[in-house]
Amino acid sequence: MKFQFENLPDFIAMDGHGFYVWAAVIVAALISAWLIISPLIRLRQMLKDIAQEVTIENIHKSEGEGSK
Amino acid sequence: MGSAYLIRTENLCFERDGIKVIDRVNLELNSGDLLQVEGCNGSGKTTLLRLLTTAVKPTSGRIFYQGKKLSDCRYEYCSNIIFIGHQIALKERLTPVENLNWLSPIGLSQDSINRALDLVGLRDFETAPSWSLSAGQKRRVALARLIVSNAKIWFLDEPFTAIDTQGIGLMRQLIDDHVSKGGAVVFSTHQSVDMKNIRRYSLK
Amino acid sequence: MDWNWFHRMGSPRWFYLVTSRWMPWFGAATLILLVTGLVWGMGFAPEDARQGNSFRIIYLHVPAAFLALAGYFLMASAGAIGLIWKMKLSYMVMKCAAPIGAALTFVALFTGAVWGKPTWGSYWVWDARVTSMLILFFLYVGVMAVGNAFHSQEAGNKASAVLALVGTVNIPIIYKSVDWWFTLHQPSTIKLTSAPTMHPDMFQPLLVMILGFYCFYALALLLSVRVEILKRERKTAWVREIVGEHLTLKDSGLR
Amino acid sequence: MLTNTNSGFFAYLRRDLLLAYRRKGEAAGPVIFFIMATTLIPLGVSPEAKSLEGISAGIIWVMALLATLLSTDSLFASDFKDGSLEQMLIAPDLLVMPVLGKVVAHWLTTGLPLTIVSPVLGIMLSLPSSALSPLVAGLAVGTASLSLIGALGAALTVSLQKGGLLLTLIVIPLYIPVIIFGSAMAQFGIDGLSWGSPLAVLGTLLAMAVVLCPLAIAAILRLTTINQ
Repeated sequence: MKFQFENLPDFIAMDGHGFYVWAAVIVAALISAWLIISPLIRLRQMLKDIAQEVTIENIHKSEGEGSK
Repeated sequence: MGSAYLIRTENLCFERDGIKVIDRVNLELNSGDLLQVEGCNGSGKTTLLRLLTTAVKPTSGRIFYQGKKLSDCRYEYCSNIIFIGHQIALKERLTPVENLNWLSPIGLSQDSINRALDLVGLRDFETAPSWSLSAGQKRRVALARLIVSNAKIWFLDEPFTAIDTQGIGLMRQLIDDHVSKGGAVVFSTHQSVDMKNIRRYSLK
Repeated sequence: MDWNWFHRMGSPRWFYLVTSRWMPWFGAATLILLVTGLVWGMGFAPEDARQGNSFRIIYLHVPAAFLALAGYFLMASAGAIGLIWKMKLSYMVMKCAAPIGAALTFVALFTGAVWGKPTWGSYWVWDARVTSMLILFFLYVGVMAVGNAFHSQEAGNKASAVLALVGTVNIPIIYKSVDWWFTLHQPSTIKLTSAPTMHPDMFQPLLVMILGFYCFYALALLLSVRVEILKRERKTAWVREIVGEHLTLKDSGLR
Repeated sequence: MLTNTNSGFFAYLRRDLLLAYRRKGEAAGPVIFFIMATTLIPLGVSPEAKSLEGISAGIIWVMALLATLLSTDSLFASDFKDGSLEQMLIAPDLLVMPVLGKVVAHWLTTGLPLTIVSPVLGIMLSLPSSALSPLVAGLAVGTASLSLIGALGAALTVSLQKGGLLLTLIVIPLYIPVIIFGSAMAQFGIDGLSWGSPLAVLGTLLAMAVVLCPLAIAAILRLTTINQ
């Protein structure tokens, strides 16, 4: 099992079919990356929202105690 | 009739998207009972009626009919109840006679329909399509449905809305007759209603 | 059958805590598998006698197609578990599985189309498998659309669970009828090469890629289900605690 | 128990036929659409018999499918609006029977007229005469499963105001086996082969649809409409 191509440009060209192979690889990589990144972004946003909610509730609670 | 209640619920709950619409409701109903479910708008009156008529499955809790679990005797239970909701299941293109015929589970004789329509004052509207009736007259067709039905338990959702004073008088009389004859009526309303031996169940 | 672990496994909190521990290792394993499989397939596997190097797209097309189909069945079974045992967590799994499955189906469609160009001369050829993949994509879009169409999330979950089950019953029928339709119109042209009859050197990287894609699917699903859990359980104490931990870590500049 | 003809299957079948009869204009909608849409093809593609011949059976099938789709979303919508769907849910007998009654009524008012009209359109699209009987036989069986599968989509989208597009999105993938075997029947007729085998497949599809769809529809109606 050895490297099928002499050098890098030959590897990219893949004697004519390179465009199709690399187009497929790039699109698949982009979509897969997005499937991992988007939940991470949503996670950070969710943590920020919940943290905000917690702080707002604490303020209300403290006002509640203060005014009692 | 055994000692068991006609209908008994055991901490009935219904949750929609995490909000407890009905929370641990326990109520009993016996024949000859008149139960008013009261509560402000959105307190779950209609949902409770839908739970009792098996239109909606409860999230938890059980309903018993004459001591038996409802899921075991659904056919017998459903043949014995009638439900009149906000929308009164009237097909606009059919005449009142056809509507009554279609809505009642048992075959109806022509003169029992005529007598009922006569009682509610729709004598000469028999062949008119229902879309030509006024809202009050449509509610009266629902009244006629109660007259011709042989159901033992009535579930009425806001029975006194969109109906004129004469209609309200007729409705109360119908309810009294039905209750005195051993039937049971559960109705929801947010106005206060005083009728004899009425029991109230308020929903928070 | 001890139902305890089944219901315990169903509680979102237990699911979140357990997955938190394996997340980093799982991510690393997925990355290693995908990279080795890709490099091996693209660089070291011998080229196909007839198709030349364009055949290498199989290392992306076949795993994506596998996962697209397996993902649909996983989504439908999660929906079924939700309907039968009323488990909130399984509804969440179904809701998150749909977009991932749709995205992978699109990857399979795109790679299939690109592969068609050098092989048959045009981007879109009504090959039996590509057509069935397109129909699978419509089924996914249908399930997702129904899921978000209802005001109450609960009704949306139930409706899309039932639609997913209906889809599962129909997939074998659709696949068989498309195959039969395909032989009716173009019996001669070759279908996309089927995997097992391949030379071992070509086949091994494909196995690694398929394994890599399965891990990738599980990783993506776990990540989005965890977000969904936090969103649904935001009012509970344990979520507040996690958020608290997260904040203190961030303030102290560790995260 | 003698099936009393006043509840369940017969009651809803009779009622829906009566409703359709009361508004004949509306009931003719799908047939008019079927004819108009089919006449567009010669204008859009080409009037010569030679080129129309090959595609006419497929065109007629596609148009029949779209015409059925057009009329499916009104299947439960009016019942949901005026509350009779609720009466269906609490009726004593199985929810499957009224659903089946409504779907049969829908087929009688849309599927059957389409099948009856289709030979006329076949002639218009210069369909070879050998394909006429397989076309009609295929449509008769095929439109029945189209109605059943369409009813499934209608039940899913009944409580949504703008459910029409969603209905199409859900139902068309499920229609694909029917249209494949339906148009194949006519194709077999043109090629002189015996069109019995695709008809048999359409028959099995219909049998499966008759058994499975009402169950799924009843489940959907119970699960999603009331607490939407």
